[in-house]
Amino acid sequence: MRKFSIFAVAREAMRGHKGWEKQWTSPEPKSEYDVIIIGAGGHGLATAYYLAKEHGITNVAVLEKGWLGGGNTGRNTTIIRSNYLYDESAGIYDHAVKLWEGLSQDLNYNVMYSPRGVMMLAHNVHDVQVLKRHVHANRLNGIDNEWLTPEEAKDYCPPLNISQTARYPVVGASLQRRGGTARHDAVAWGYARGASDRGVHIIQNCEVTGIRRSPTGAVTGVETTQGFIGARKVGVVAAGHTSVLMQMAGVRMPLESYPLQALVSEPVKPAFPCVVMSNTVHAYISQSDKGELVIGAGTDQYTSYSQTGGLHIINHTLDAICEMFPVFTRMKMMRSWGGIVDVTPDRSPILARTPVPGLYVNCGWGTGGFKATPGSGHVFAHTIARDEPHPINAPFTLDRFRTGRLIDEAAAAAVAH
Amino acid sequence: MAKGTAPTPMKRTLPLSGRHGGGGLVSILPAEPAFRIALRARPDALGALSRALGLELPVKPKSSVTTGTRTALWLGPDEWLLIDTGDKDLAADLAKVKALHSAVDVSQRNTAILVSGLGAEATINAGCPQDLALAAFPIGAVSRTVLGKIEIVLWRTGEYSFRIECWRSFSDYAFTFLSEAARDAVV
Amino acid sequence: MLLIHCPYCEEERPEIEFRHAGEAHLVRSSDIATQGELEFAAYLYLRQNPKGVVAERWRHIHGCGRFFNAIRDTVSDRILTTYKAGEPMPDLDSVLANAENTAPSGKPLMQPVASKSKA
Amino acid sequence: MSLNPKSGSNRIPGAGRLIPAKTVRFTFDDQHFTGLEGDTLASALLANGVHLVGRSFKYHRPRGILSAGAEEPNALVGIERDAMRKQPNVRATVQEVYDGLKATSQNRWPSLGFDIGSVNNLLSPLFSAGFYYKTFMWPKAAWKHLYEPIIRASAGLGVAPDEADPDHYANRFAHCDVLVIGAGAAGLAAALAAAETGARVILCDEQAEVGGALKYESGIRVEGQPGYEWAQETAQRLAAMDNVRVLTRTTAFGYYAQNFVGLIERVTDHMARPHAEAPREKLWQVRAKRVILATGAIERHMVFADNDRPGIMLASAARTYLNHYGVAVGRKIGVYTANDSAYLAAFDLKRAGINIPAIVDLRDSPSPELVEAARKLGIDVLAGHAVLKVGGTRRVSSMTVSPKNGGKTRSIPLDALINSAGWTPSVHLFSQSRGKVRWDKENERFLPGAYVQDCVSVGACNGTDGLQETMDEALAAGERMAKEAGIASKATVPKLAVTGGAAWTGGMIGSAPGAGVDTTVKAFIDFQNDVTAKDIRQAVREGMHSIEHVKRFTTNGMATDQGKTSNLHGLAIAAETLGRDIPEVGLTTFRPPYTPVTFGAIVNHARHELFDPTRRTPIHAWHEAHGAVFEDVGQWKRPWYYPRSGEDMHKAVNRECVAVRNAAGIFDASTLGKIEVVGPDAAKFLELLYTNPWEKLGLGRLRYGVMLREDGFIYDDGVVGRLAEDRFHVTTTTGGAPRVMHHMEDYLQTEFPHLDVWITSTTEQWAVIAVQGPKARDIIAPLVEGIDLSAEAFPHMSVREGKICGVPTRLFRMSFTGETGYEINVPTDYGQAVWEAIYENGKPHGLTPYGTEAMHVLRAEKGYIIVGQDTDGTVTPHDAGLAWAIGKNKSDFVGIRGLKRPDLMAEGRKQLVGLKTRNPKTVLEEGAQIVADPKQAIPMTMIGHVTSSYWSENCDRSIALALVAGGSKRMGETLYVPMPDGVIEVEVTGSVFIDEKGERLHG
Repeated sequence: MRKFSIFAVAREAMRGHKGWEKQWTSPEPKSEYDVIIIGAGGHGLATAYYLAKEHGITNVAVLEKGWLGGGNTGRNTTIIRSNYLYDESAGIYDHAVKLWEGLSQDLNYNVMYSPRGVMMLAHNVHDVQVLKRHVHANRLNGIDNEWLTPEEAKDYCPPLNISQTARYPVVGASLQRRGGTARHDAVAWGYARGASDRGVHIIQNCEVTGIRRSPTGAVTGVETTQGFIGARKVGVVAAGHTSVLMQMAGVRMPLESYPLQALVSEPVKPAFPCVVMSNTVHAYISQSDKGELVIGAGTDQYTSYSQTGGLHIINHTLDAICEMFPVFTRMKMMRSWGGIVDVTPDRSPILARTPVPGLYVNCGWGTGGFKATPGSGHVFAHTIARDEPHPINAPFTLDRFRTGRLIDEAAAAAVAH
Repeated sequence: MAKGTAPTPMKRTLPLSGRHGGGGLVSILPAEPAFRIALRARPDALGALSRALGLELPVKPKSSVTTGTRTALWLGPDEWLLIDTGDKDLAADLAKVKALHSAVDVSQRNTAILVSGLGAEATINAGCPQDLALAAFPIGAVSRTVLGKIEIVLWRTGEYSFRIECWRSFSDYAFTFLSEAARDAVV
Repeated sequence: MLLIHCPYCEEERPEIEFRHAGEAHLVRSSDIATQGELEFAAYLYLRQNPKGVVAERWRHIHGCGRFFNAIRDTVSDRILTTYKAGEPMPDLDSVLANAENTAPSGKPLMQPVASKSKA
Repeated sequence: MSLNPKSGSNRIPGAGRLIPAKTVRFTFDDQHFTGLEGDTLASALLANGVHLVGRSFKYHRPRGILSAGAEEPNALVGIERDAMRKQPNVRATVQEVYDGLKATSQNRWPSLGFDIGSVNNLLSPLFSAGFYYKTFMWPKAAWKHLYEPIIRASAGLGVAPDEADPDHYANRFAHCDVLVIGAGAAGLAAALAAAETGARVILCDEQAEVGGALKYESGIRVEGQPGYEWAQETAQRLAAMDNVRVLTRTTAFGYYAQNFVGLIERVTDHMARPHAEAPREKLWQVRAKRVILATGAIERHMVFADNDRPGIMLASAARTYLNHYGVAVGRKIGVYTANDSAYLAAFDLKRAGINIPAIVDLRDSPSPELVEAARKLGIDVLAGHAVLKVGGTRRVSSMTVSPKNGGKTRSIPLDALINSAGWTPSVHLFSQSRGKVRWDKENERFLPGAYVQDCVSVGACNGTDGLQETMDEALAAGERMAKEAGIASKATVPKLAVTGGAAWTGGMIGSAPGAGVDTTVKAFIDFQNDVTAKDIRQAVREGMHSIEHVKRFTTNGMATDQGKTSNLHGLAIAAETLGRDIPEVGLTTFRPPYTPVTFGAIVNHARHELFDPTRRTPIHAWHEAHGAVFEDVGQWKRPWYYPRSGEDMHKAVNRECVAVRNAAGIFDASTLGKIEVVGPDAAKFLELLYTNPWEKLGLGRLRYGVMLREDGFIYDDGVVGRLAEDRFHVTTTTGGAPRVMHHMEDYLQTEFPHLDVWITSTTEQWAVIAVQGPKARDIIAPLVEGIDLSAEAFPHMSVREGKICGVPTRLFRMSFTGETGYEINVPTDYGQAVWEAIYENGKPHGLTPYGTEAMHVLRAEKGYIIVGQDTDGTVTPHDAGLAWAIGKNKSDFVGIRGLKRPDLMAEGRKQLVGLKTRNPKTVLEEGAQIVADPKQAIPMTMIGHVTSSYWSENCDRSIALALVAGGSKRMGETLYVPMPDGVIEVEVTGSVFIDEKGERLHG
C-alpha cells in the first residue's frame, strides 16, 4: 500500500486525486479463517491489526453488521486519558496512551492524537480527597497527573468559571497533560487500512446470527447473513451488543446496555483548549478541530438498544456545562446522537477467554472505551493468539464476578469513566 | 396560635417567612403552618382510621378528601398525607386507633407554597411535567411529582389555585423556581 | 422522556417521576446465606440484557412510591405493559399481540399523488 | 421604474407585504443600512444590494445568500445586541431586523472583501477530502504544536461569546391531543380540522408568520381568497379558540419517544427593546397524543461549477424576497432549473420588471404550458441546456450555457442566478420519530414509510404534490388524529377548495451534466463545509462505500445546516460513482435538533441558584450570623468552621476541637438522614437490612448499625434507636439518606413484602443539635424536662422522649466525638430557638460551636469511620474493623452471602488502621499512597492509602487513618508515604488515638 504523506497528497493534487487506492478492500468472505473478530469498531479492527502485525496471524476476518467504525467508535466524545486509580486500570489505559503517542506514525494515518490535557474538577472536600488519591497513585505508577489550584485551572482553561459563589465552586483540579483527544473515525479507518494491507478481510454488512460449537463445546465458526464462516477462534468485540452475541454461544454476561448520548455545538473559533470533566456536576467537554464543542451526556436510566435517549438527559448535561462555563449559554446545540454502551457491575471491562473454548470476549468498556482502543486491541490480540491473557489484561476476567475481585473504579473513586 | 405542634414558649422559625412572589397573573405565597401526618395502612384498616380522622380516606389515585380544615391526600395505594390547617392535632386522633397502620408526624418536615391566579397552571408547568389542564387534573386532584429538580406534592385547591408541599430545605428552591417561572406565566 | 403507565396510579406519567430498577423476576434465594458461589454470582450479576422484550422493574419514586414491573421492547423503547410487583409476568404472546394491534398503522394516510414531470 | 431609496435600492414599489413607512436602521460590518419592519437581515441586505455576506469554512470563498429560510448554509453572521449578548453563526435568512441591530460577517480577516484566508482557495487542490488524515504526521510533536493550532484557528466560523449570558430562558411542559408541526397550507388545514372537533391543538411554525409556501406562491387561492391572506385569517381564527395554541417563531427541533416533542420559541431576538421580564427563548416540552407533520419541502440547488458565488440562490428564495419582502435580488436574473417551480419565480420576477435573460432548463422537454407562458412574457427558454460555469467572484456576473450534451457555449451576463434542482421533502422529524423512510424511485426522494409513533405526515413532506390533494389530506388527518386522540365530535370537517400552485415533484439529484466532471472544478454540494462533487467521488474511490463513511470523510451534511440542501445530492453522487441504487448506499439518520438550539433554552430555569437546590438547615441563619464558613456536602450547606477574627481555618479548628474535649461544643447535625420505621415487624425488617441484631435491642436503647449492599460492601451506617416495640428512629449518613430510603423500600416492597412495617423519611422533621463534651450534661440539664439525665438513668447509647425548652424532643445520648454527648432532636421549626437557648446557657461553661472539620478531627481521634471517606464501596465490615457489628447467629441479612465470596474473605485485604508519622508535626495528605519499600523503582507497589488525616491539637500531633493491605497484622510496622518532595515515614497503629478505653463516653 502506498504511503500517505504530504508528498503523496501533493502528487495527487496534480492529478485531481484520482490515483488514491482504496483504504481497505471489501472482499467476499472465505469459508474459513484462523480467527474471526465480530465487530469492526476501533477495538475489533485494532485487534485484527495487531494479530497480523505482532503475531503474524493474517488469515483473519473482521465481521461487521453495518459499516466499519459505525458503533461507539464513531459516536463517542474521543477523550483519552489514563489517570485511573487502580494498578489494573492504570496499566491498561496507560498502555493505550503509550500506543496513542506513536499511533499516527505506526499506522501512517493521522489519527490526530492531541494531548491537550484532561482536567478533572473538584468541587468539594470529598472530590479533593478522591482526585488527590488518583494523583498520588498515578505518580507512583509513573503516570502523569498533577494537582492544580482553581487559579491554575483557570489559566489552563480560561472559560472555566472559578467564582467561589458558583453553586458548586471549583476548589481544585487534577490535570493529566498527556490526556486529550483523537479523531475517532481516523482511528477506525487507520486500523482498517493497516489490517487490510496485511491481509485481514474486513467484511461489512455481514451480521452474525449464530455461533456454532462442536460437540465438545468448542467454537467452530459463525452463522452470518452471508452464510456460515468457519474459525476455531472467535473474538467478540461488539460493544453494546455483547450480551446478544454471547447468548448465541449460550453464555450469559454480567452486562447491561444503556443509551449514552453526546452532542456538539455549532463550530466556533478556538475557545476551549483542553478536556474538562466534572463528576460532581456530571459533564465533560472539549472542542474539536472543526471548532465544535463536544459534550458528553450521561446514560439514560434504562437498558436500551435504540441508540436514542431522552431530552431530559441532554438538559441535565447542558445545565452542568452552563454552570461551569456560563460564557457558553448562548452557544447552540447543532447535533446530538446516541450510542449503546455495555456496562459491567464494576464498570471495568472484560478482556478474556470465556467458558467456551475458542471464544474470547472484549466488552464492558461502559462509557469510556475509546481511550483504550490501541491498548485493548493490542492485549486482546495477544490473548487470542496465545490463548492466554497478556499480563496487562489478566485481571480483567469474567471470573472476578464470582470471586468478588472487582476493579471498581467508580465505587472507589466516584469518578465517571 | 402556631399550628402544627403543641404550644411552646419558643420562637418558631418558618423557612419562607416574609417571602412573596409572582405578579399580575399569579401570586406565590408561603402557606401557614399545619399539622401533617404521613399515614400508611392497608385496606382493612381504612375504616377505623377514617372514623378516627372524621373523614373518608380516599382510595382513588390522584384524589383527596376534605372535611373542614382537614384533608387526606392520596399519595399511593397505602399512603396518605394528612393535613390539618386548623388547631386539631392529627396525631392525637390517630393515637387511639388499634388497627395496623403507621402514622408519623411530618408537620415540620414539609412546608407549603400557595400558587394562585390565572397564571398558576403555567407557572407550575414550567417545572412540573404533568398535564395540569382541568380535565386531567381537576380541583381536588393530588399527586406527588417533580418541580424542576425537586419532589413536590401538588394539590389543586381551586380552578386557579394550587398548594405545593415540599420538604423544608427544598422550599427555598421551590419558591425561587416558582417566582422565576411566574415571570413567564403567559397563559 | 418515556411515558410510563403506573399500575397503581392507573395512568401514564412522565419518566422523570420514575426510577428504573433493573431486570425483573430475579429470585433472591430464601436461603441466600448458603447459596452456591456460581448461583449467587448469577443472581447478583448475570443479566439477560436482551435486544427485544425485557421484563424490568421500575419505581414510581416521585409518584406513588411503588415498585412495579414493565414489559418493554429495548429496540423501540416502547413499554408494552406494566403490572404490579408480585404479580406473575403476563403471557408474552398476548402482550405482543396486543402491542401489534395498538401499534401505529405504519401506513401513510393517503398514497401520495405523484406528478409525472421528470428531468 | 421608481425606487424606494429609504429601505434599499432593490425594493420594488408595490411588491411585497412590508410597509414602506416602517423603517428600521441596522448595521452590517459597521456600515449603516435601512430596512423595513418584518425584514429578515437577508431581505434587508438584498434590498440594499448586498449579496456578499460571509466566507466559507475551509476555502474562505466569498458567499452570499442561498435561501430564505432555516436551511441557509452560507449567510451566517454574528449578531451583537451588546457586549454581553454576542451571538455567532446566526442565519441572516432567519434573523429579523430590528432598529439598532448590529451584524458582523464571520470567518474572514481582515475584512469580508479582502480575506487572507482565501489563500486556501488557491491551495485547495491540496485540501482535498480527508487530506488531513494523510499528512501532518511528521515530526511527531508537530501535530500538537504546529499543524493542529493552525487548522483550529482557520476552522470554526464565528466567535464564541466571552461573557456570561445576561438573558434568561423559560420552559413549559405542555400537553395536547394534536400537535401540528408546520403552519403552511397543510398544517393550517390540519390544525383547523382537529380544532373543530374540540381537541386540544398546538400549532407551531418556525417562521415569524404562518403561511409557509403561501408566503411566495403568488397564484394560490383558498376558498377564493389569496393564499397568504387565508393563512393569516385561519391562524387568527385558530388562535382565538380556547382549545388551540398557535406558536410562531417556534421550531420543533426534536421528536423523542412516545410523542414527546421539543419546541423552541424565539421570543425576543427580533425585538429592538425586549421587555426585561420576557425570556429570550422558551423551550416547550410537548407531550402530544397525536402529531401531524406538515413540515413541507426544501428546495435543492443545482450542482455546477462555482455554484457558490454570491448572487446565486434558490428560485423559491428569490420569489420569497420579491413577493413577501418586495425585494428584487438582481436586475438581470438568470434561471437554471430542472423542475417546474423555478418558472413561476421567473414569471413573478419578470412581471415585477426584472430582466430575465433566459431560463436554462436541463430537461429536454419542459411542460409546454410553462414554455408557452414564458414565451408570452418574453422569456427565452433553453431546454436541454446546462450552466457550465459562472463568471464573477464576489458577485455572479455571467453564466456560461451550452446544450447539456455538448455544443456551442455562450455567456449570458447577469447579476443574479436563481436555480432549482427540485424539492426534498422534509422528513427530518419523521425520521427522528424513528419512522423508516422509503425511497420513491420515480420521483427520486425519500418519503415517510413505516410509522413507529402515533403521527402522520401531510402535504409536501409526505410527497403529496397537488395543493388540493394536500388540503384534503391535511383536513382528513386533522380529523382522524383528533379522533384517535379520543375526541368524540360530530363537528363537520370543513372542505377547502384551492386553485393554483405548481407541483413539487420533478428535478434532479446529483451533479448536473457538463459540470463537475472536470476535476479542477468546484461544484458545491455542501456550501458551508466546502464539499464538492469531486470530494464525494474521491471518497468513494478511497473505499468509502457507506453513505456514513462518505459523510464523515468529506464532512458533507455536517455543518450547521446539517445537510438540508446537500444530503440528497451527496447520496446521489456516491450512488452514481458506486453504480448502486440509492437505497443501497443508505440515508444518514436524522438526529435532533432540526436546527441548532441555544444551550440556554435547553437549560432554561436551571441556572445560577436554580442549577441545583441548595439545602440549608433550620439553624443556617445562626451559623451565618456567627461567621461560619460553609462546606458543600451533597446539596447541603454545612458549617465547616467558625473562624474568629484573625483565625485561619487551622486555628479555628484547633480551638473548636480543644473546646469540645475540655468543655463542650455544639454542632448542627440536622442534615443526618432520619427514617422512622414503624410496625410490628420493624425489628425483623432491620435485622434483614443491617448486619447487626435488633430483635433484642431494649426500649430506649441505641445501637450503631452497618448496612451492606447485597455484594457485601459497606453501603451506609448510622445509629438506630428503639422508641417502642414497633417504632425505631433510624439515622443515616447525610449523603446516603435518599439512597438508603430507596434501598429499604426496594427490599420492603419486593423481597420482604410479608413484613408488617412501613418506613417514613423524617430527615427534615427533626433539627439535630449535638452537644458534646464533659460539660454537656450541665449545659443541657436546666433546659430538659421529663428526662432523668443521670448516667445511671440515661446511659450512653440511650434515647428518651421529653421536652427541652418546652419543645418536644427525642433526646439521644450518643457521641461521635468520644465525649459525653447528646444529640437533641427537636421539630425543625424550633431548631434555631432551641440552639440559641442551649448556646446562651452553655456560654458560661465554654460551649463552643464547631463545624464539620472539627467533627471530622474529633471522630478520627476516636477512630470512628466516615462511610464514603474511610470506606469507598470496596470495603467490607471486616476491612473497616466492624466485624463486631455482624450478628453472628443471623441466617439472613442483605450482604450476608456477598461477604462470603472468596476475595472478600481473602487474606491481606486492605484494612483500616491508624498511622502516626515519625515526625509528629508532619500531616499526611488524604489520598496519599503507602508503600512498604520506598526505594523501589516506579511503578511502585502500593499497599494502601491515607483515608483521613488531620492535625490533632488534642494529641499535639498529626493523626491519620488508612486502608493498608494486611493492616491489622502490621501494627508497629514502619511504612512509607512517598511524596513529590520526599518520603514520609509512618508507623502503623491502632485507629484510636484518644481515650482508648472509652471512659469519657460514660461520664
